[in-house]
Amino acid sequence: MSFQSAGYQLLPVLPELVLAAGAMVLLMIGAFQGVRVTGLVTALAVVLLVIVGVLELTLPAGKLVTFNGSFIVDDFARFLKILALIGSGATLILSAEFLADPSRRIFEYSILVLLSTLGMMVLISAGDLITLYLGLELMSLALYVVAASNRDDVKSTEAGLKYFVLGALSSGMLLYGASLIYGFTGTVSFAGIAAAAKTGSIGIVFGIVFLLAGLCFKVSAVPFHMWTPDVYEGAPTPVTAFFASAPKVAALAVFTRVTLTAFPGIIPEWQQIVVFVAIASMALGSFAAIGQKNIKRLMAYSSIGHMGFALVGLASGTAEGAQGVLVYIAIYVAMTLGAFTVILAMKREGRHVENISDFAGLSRTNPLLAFFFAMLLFSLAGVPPLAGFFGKFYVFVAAIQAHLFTLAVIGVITSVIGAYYYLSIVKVMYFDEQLTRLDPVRVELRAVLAVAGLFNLFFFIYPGPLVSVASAAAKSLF
Amino acid sequence: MTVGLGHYLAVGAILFTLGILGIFLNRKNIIVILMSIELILLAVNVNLVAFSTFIGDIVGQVFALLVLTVAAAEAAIGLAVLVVYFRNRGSIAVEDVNLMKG
Amino acid sequence: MIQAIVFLPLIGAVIAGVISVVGAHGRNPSGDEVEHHDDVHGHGGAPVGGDASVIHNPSHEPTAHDDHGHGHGDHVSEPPAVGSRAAELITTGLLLVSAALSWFMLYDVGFAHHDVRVALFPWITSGDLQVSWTLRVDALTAVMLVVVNTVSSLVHLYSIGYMDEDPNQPRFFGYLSLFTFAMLMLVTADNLVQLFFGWEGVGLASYLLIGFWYQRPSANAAAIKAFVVNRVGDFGFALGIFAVFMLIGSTDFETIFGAAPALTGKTINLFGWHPDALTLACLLLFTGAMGKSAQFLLHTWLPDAMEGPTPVSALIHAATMVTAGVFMVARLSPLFELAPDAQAFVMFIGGTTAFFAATIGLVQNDIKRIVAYSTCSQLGYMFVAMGAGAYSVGMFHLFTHAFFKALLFLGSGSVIYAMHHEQDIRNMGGLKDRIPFTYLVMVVGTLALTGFPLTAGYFSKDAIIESAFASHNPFATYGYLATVVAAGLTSFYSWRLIFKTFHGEPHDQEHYEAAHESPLTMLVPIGLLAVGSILAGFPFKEIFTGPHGVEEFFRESVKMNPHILEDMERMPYLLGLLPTLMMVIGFAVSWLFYIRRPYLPVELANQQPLLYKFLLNKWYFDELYDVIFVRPAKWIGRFLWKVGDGKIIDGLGPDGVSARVLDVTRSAVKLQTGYLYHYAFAMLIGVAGFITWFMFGVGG
Amino acid sequence: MTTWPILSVVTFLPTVGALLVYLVRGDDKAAQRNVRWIALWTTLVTFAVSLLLVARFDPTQADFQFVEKAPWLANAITYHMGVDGISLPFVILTTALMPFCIVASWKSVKLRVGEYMMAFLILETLMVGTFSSLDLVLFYLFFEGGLIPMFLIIGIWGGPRRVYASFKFFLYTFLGSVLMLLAIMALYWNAGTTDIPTLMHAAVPRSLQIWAWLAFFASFAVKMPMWPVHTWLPDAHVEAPTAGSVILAAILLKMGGYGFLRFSLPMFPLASQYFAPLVFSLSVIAIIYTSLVALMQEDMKKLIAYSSVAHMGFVTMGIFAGTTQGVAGGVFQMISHGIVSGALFLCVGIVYDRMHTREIAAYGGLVNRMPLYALVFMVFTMANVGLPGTSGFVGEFMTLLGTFKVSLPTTVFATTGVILSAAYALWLYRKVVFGALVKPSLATIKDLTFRESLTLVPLVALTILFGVYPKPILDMSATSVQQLVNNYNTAVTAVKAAALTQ
Amino acid sequence: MILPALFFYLFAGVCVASAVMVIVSRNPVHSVLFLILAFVNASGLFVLMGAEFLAMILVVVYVGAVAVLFLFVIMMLDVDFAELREGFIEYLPVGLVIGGIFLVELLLIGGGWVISPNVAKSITSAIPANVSNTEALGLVLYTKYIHYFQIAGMVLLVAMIGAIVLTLRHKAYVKRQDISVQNARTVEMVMSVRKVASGQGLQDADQAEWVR
Repeated sequence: MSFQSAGYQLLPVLPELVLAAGAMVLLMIGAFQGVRVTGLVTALAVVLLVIVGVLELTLPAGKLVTFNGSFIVDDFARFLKILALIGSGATLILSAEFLADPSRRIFEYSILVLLSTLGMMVLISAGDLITLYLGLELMSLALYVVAASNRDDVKSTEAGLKYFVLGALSSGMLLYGASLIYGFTGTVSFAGIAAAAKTGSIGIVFGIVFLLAGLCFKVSAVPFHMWTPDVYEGAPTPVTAFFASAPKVAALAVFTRVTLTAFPGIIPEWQQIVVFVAIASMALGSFAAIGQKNIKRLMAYSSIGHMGFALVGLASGTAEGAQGVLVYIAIYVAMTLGAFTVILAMKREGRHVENISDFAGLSRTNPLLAFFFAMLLFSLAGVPPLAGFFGKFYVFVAAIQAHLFTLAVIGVITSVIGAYYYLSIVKVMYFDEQLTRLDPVRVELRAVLAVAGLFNLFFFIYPGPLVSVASAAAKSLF
Repeated sequence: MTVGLGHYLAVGAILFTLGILGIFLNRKNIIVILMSIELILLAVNVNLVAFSTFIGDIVGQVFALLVLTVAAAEAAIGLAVLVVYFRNRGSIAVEDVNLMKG
Repeated sequence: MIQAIVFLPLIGAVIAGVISVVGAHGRNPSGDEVEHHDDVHGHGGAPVGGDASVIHNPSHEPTAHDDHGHGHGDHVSEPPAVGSRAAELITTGLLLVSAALSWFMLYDVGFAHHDVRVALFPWITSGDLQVSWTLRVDALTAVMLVVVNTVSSLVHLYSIGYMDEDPNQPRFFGYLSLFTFAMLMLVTADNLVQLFFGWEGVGLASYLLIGFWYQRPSANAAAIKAFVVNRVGDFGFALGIFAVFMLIGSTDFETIFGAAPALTGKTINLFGWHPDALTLACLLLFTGAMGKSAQFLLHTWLPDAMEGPTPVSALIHAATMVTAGVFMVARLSPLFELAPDAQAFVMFIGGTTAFFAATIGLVQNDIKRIVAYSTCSQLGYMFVAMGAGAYSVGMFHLFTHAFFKALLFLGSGSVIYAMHHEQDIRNMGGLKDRIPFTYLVMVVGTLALTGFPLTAGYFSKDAIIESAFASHNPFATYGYLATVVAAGLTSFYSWRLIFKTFHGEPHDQEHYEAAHESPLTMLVPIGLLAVGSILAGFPFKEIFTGPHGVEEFFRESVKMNPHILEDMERMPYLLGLLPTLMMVIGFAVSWLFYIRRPYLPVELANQQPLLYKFLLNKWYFDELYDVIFVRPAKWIGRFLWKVGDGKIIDGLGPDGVSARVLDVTRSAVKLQTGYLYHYAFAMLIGVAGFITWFMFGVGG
Repeated sequence: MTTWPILSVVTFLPTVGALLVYLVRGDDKAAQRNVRWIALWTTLVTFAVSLLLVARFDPTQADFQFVEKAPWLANAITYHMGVDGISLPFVILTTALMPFCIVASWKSVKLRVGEYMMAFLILETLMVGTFSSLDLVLFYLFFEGGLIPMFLIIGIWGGPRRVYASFKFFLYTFLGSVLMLLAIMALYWNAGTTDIPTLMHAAVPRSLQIWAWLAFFASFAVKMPMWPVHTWLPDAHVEAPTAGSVILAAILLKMGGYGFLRFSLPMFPLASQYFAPLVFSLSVIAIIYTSLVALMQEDMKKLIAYSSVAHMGFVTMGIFAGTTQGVAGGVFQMISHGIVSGALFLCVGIVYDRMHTREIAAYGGLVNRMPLYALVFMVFTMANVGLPGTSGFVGEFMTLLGTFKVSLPTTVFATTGVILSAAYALWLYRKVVFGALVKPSLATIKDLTFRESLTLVPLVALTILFGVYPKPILDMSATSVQQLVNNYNTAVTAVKAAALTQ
Repeated sequence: MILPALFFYLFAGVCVASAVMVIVSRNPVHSVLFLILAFVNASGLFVLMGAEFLAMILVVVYVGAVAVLFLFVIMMLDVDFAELREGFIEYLPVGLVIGGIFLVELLLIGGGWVISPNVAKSITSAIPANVSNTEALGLVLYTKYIHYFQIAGMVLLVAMIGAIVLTLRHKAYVKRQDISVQNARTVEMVMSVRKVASGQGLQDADQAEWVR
């Protein structure tokens, strides 16, 4: 199949092309048909994401490279792209209710999610700094907008504003780092950088610091996490669910790819940064979450903590570590989507409730929902035999193998502290007196919750596929 | 006194630092923060172009070009968000952007 | 046959227990009928419910019981339990069979030399630890079998009369038989662990029987005290078993005795101190004996144990259980013979106890307590003999003592029964006319106890004093003097009891008038014991104290000091008369004090208030233990609970950590100010920190 | 030998029961009854199947039996199940006690019966799995998984301070376990496998042994619990519902001891030997300290909880003595304590159901109205005291005997426990059961129901049976214990010999 | 030789000075104007470095579009300029310290830069000789780096959509022409004939569609 442009194979970017074209088609549909078709556009967007996912999986196996090495499709990219697509697709499904509200019938929402997903896919496949930057911006700009998409809500717009300002600052830093790396290695491609950066010259190290600062912002690792709680709280809940899932996948993917493929020669240098932010994230995520009353804010701290755990795997700098990161992020996405589904399902007399105290007695009023949520929370806490445990297991195994004992010990201790706040929610649901009943849960939420919940519950029975795929994906980086 | 790369990098560094200072010395107006970010991006561009010229590699300039493009887009989005925020809050004072905390 | 002897009481105990439980459960409503929807089991429902409604009157109401309640307060007024008669007859009958068999056994083993070893089934098997349930009967055991079963069957018989108005007779008889079974397991033990089983089993039975009247706080306290103090002894006993096992690798007596001679000179490292292994083991084992036999320092439980019904005191706290320690030392004589230091200690404790308990006995007023201290003192005698290496002599005294002390207790019980549970001798007096038979047997018992010539006690007690004199123990003289003095004291307090109870003027006219002789079921056992108190001495003198008789009778079952019996006979004649003299002096003084010049003791007490108080308060041992053990234990317990667990462990541990976590949480949350520039600031500080870190090369 | 995965069936049968319970709709009386019966039958059938294990178990073999192996996480981490003489008694103990727990909760649990039974059934799966898994990760899965149902049991059906107690329980044990998880990972990294039988024969370097031992110790010591990490236990016990306390005392605590036997001793013999003095000290402190504390308790359950700590002190002491009697005694003591303490908590539960208080001072003179109860309680009190003839004696005696050879001072101090245990146990008995019945609130208290008798009488029988004839358990574990002790001694002496030749 | 240097210092100096003014100006409008000045001078620097095309783009895009956009927004939002300086001093020391650290360290690495042999090797697209800067860029931008161009296009699309989504609002009181609605209008939709009983009026008047 000859499918070329400017001398480049276009086959590897076929899914992205389809996604971009599809997004524009949907944009046209929306633009001409107006807000009436919001539901249709959303549904088509989900279909589009499924098509893209299928396309991604039907691409020829092995490592596909195009655009002179700046776009890479390997097992790693495939794994994470599928994950990001799942996250985006689930988000769109979860958003259906949000978009059904007459005051918020904005079909562009789906388009923006699609374009953001496109950015993620570019980001995941990025093989050089420019692609990285462009993918990142494509993703982020859409996110800034969707964060503020509840434009009549002061919290939502404040969230968008904060996210934007800090995001812009972080991309400024990332760019500054990229410029330094470019200057000191003479190239922007990861392979070239890896060849040039055999030793940690101070310029490159500074470049890495700035670059990683930008990436840390996207994965909301401490101390670049400050936006997370506010944005999670302020943004509409489906958007928060989106923030917590797909962009994290993409950011972590590019984090992993950059560190492991562009700087394999200077692992000790960036390892220190990763170790520090991992520890800080785990600790802050655990500690600060305890004080929260708003469930979305709590989930923000929770995701900060979880990114810390994922970075533990990365800190080891090995294939096992990368595998750990992949397993972790996959399980994390499932857990987070499940948890946010529950949060979305928390409606009382048509109004969403967000305080943890609103969960009181959930186990009586809606036992199944409570059960799934409790299970997801235990999973987030990393209690076996739920899926969350396996995520932690793999990253810590990698850390132990890389002799990062201190990191591992601190990690497990913070996970215990973190367990406290998850337990607190379980406590509210199961031990406290019940409040009034909840509204019935919408069918699409039930579906997402069932998938995420059952995945968490039964992952331990047959973890083989995910683990082996993650293993293959991790190996493709080395 | 030849002007070498170092000089340009110094200009970049100073601009970058000023951009950073602008972000948190500013108390009252978010627009100035946006401008500070533009300064940071400018610093990046100075760096990129300087490196590009001195290494003799065109990629740096391509990069800078793209940064310019994206920065424009970013500015557009940023100002849009700002306008929406102003409509809700009636203020763009930095100090007022603290509805959510803790 | 031995199985029959040992297990018949158990069968009796189980039957009586079942009767007791079924009866008691039947009288008390089961929870079943309150559960209205108990569709699970068809059981219960209507009949029990009906029953409950009948007995729904507040049966807990403390009404003074005519017989047992007097002076002791609240006693449940209930009719005798259903099946009381059956329980009495079954247990007593089985015991009588057992007793008869054990006399036959004595003959068979002691004189026909048919030692028995019956392995029943394995118990604890682990590695080289092989313990099995085995019944072993040799001469030593046979003697004990006779003592235990005879006294026990008589006490059973006696109790039929004594306890006839108690509502809980089946339970009582169950306990008695259970005790007998445990005691029989103890004496037939073939290894230390089984011995320990019996040892603790009798402890349990003793605990249950002392606390038989569970409504009385004092009875409960006494029961617990008995058990716990015994446990102190068991602590040593258990360690002794461990030590023996470590040294020899077995707990079987045969193996131990076979291997013991090889162990002389071995040492054990104990906290850096290297005592002789055998001595240490013997001392530890002896600690157990001290507890069980209420020897000096661990004696405090015995007087309190008088809270139990009097037949119990007779059986357990006079004739059988308390002699278990003596039996144990005799059983382990092959070990003790190899540990002269331990023997010295045994004699020292024995002598001390003999003297010390006698001094307290002088001034007590509770009839049973006097007898109890007397028991304590007599046990001291036995240990003196053990320490001297004259094990058979000690056993002899054990044998005779069982008769006359049981007699004294049962006689006291008869007095108490007659006086409607009045136990204070100051409230008695002149009873000899009202209850002449009891008076008669009590005098017989007293004669035997004080060692009046030709009574049973005379032979055994004098033999002990002689053995103490004759032994080469470092404490031989001490033992001799203590026992001689104690003989005088014994005579004094024994006669004091008789005089104050049976002679003089009645002090409580009402009770005096009502006093009546006990029923036949009580008098027959007392009579039999009185006969025993006289006859148990002379016929058995040879086999217990004669060098050849002992050799012939005991054979391997005890390992005697080879020369002690011969040396005893070479004792100076006059010194041999000394105990008898002391007995006479004691009698004379007692007569003077309580018949001739009744004001003298009061004056004496007034002249020597300190001494009197000291003796009356039992040398202040209870107070001392309270101060040095009980209170500190409670205080430490509370301290460790409130401060140790509460403040320190929880305070520094979980609670403290969680409080610190919350502190951190608060500050972490405070960092999240909501201000954009602070957020940016954090990011910039982060980056600045990193680059500075690398700049100064710290990060490599 | 076995044609069907009997061990997995035993493990997962309760889960099937839990699913059946879940299928019962509604919360009315009929549904609750169905739920109870389903739960009871599930546990009974599980117990029956587990008896097949006993029947087919070959006690002469030291190796693992009924082994099942299937690929699972990775090549090195497999689904590997099996039992040997050390674990089988615990499996049986678990399956045997569960029906009692169900029956004990028959009436006392009226709220959320279905969830309650599900929690218990799932807990049973996890407990059986813990004792029969032969892979470290699998073990950890079951070991930790048990926290969730127990947390819910304490928290939902517990007493007034249940939140505090459940959190303390969960976080305390969780903290201990995650450290063990790290050690598991280190072992995995060292040996490339988490297969327990393989690891038991793999030589672990001494330095790793030390650290891994400490990490495992952190977990098991908390679970056990050993002094000074025992404070969660009294709280958890006091707040848990009766059956929860039973399970907690009877089985969950045993996981710690089982862990020592299964991991610490065989895998880290050198470290075990190195740390034995530490364990001895902690055990002795536990025995004396908690006994003294028990002496002063005002809450029945708390007293028994503290006594559990003391009794577990004997277990740890015996295990780390590393002698045949010590280890076998430790196993036996755990089984015995499982029966006895479980029964004691049942006893407390019985009066709690009637009076809704566990304060010792609120009782007194129960024997007047509850003679059968008094008898049963007496048997268990005596077993708790360690009276010969009850199962409590055998374990205590063997552990002390086994330790005497190794550390005399330890034994001396530990033996004082027999005095103190008598003091607190009898004091409790006296305050609750003996005395005159003067409290008006107790005037109408009822004796045991048929159902309650049904739960207690078999336990009485077992207590006495195992006291008089402990051979079934001792024989079951003897070969495995012997092998364990031999391997331990070989490893220790080999190092000593090596040290001498240097 | 001296002339480029002089120009460098001129441009750089003005650029930095106006950048300072951007952040310290009391009036945001002034800030924007200084920003424009900074950009113009930066483009001068670009010219000095030989990047003429970028210099032009900078002026066109930034000065012509972005800065004007800023200006518009400032005017539109009509903020109160009076209190601008408050709080400035408060954080100045900390800010200066952090800024100083950045500056010093960034300057240090700038000074430490040398063209290492590695760098020369890794160059992917050398600047072709004999070709103007604009042409050189044009040669690669639409061929070799076409994908950057495309992705940048998507970014701009997102910016467009985003700005519209956020700011475009259909206010209810503003009458709009909707041609399709107009075309679809039928008589039935707008007219209904009722029989009104005398004395009762139109009772369902407030339910009628046209009232709203």
